[in-house]
Amino acid sequence: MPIPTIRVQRGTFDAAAESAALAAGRTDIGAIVTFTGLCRDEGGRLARLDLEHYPDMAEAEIGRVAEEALRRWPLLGVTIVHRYGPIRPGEAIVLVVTASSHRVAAFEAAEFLMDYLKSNAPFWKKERLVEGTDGGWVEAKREDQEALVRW
Amino acid sequence: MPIPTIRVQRGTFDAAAESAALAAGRTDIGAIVTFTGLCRDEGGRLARLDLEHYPDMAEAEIGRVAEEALRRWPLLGVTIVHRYGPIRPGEAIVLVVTASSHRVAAFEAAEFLMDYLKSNAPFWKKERLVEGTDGGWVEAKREDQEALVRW
Amino acid sequence: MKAVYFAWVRERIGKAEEELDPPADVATISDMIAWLKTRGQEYVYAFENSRSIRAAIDHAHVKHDAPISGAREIAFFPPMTGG
Amino acid sequence: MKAVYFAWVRERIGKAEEELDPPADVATISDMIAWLKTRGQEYVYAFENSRSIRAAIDHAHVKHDAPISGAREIAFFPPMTGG
Repeated sequence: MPIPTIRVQRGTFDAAAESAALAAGRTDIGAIVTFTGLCRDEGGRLARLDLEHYPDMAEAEIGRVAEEALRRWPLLGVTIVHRYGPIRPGEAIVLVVTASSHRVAAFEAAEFLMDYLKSNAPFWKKERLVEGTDGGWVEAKREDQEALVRW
Repeated sequence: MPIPTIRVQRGTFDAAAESAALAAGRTDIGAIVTFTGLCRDEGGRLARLDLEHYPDMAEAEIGRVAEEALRRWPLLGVTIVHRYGPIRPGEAIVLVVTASSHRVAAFEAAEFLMDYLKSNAPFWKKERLVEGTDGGWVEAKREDQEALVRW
Repeated sequence: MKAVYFAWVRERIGKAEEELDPPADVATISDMIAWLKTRGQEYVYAFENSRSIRAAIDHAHVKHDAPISGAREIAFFPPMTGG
Repeated sequence: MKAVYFAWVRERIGKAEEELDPPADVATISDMIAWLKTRGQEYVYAFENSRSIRAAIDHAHVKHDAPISGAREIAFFPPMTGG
């Protein structure tokens, strides 16, 4: 089973470099799915998100979710990068890359990982509005919780 | 509705540049899904794939599939690149990029596009084996046909 | 009208395209396949399992019962394996 | 043991972490929340809707009926909104 690459970091990441690293020198991969989650400006309302996280738990929990994906699908590689700290509209927050010999496994595993990260990775988003005020904590969505039932 | 970017080309493509172009300067995109389909060496057996295509139809048909995805999901962008000609193991064959404000639409549309391209885009793969012989035409898989029923 | 062939249909027929002038009673893709099979062993071979043959008229997929009247280009090919 | 708080749980309690020594009859996460609420209005406020509070023991998610015996670090936080 491949060893997942997991990083929790403040700075930006290079989605292309991460996905290239997963495939470099290999000729057994048939499908790579890359998911990038970005900060939206919510119609111009949002100046930035401040992502709080639980440092000691974040990598461990993402690792558990990745291991579960590796158990369920025949993956040839998994990379997950999650940022914390201030993130501005247009910037990436999270990256999930899955590689497999066939497309169905790569797609399903990427969706599974995102669904689980949404509800299990210890990160919390606070909105900072363009008028300089605190927009409050983003509330967890019921639909994100419900998305887990399909797995 | 965004105008899909569609290209049918002989040369390689830069998945990262395509996905960056889709998101450049935007702050309304929340999710980008990138699917790259690659040529496998089939356990060392395959020297290359030769992709034959129907030039006059390929872009038109891919365009129809993209328009259908744009009708079904609230996408903010779609890019599809499909190569033809000789393709060696490790090289990319096809790229699908979908952007949306939310992840479910981006994931579903990318899967829909790949399922439909597999069965509708006029491309045919011939295997060339490492021992220098013709490995014959790749047969369409029943599971690829069956994948369409979910849409 | 022009007929174009791809992949093993092209290989079996031995040509990539040709100009054809089918008789007036050739009304559908099915009729066209039946008529082509009267033109020689290479066509019989190419269309031996005609249910697996896909067709397009003027660059759009059609079923075998599609009328060919007015078609400028009819394509015959095996199930696609792109993506 | 160490207690750590995140997001609005942290804001309401007014601190990110503290050392705690709960009495022996505090056996589960639920007990721990009930005991914390006796420590002041800030805890009552943080845990006012205790069903929505998530907990972790030593960096792994647990339910409210999980025993806390042997725990080195207990975390309390709202439903996560990462990804």
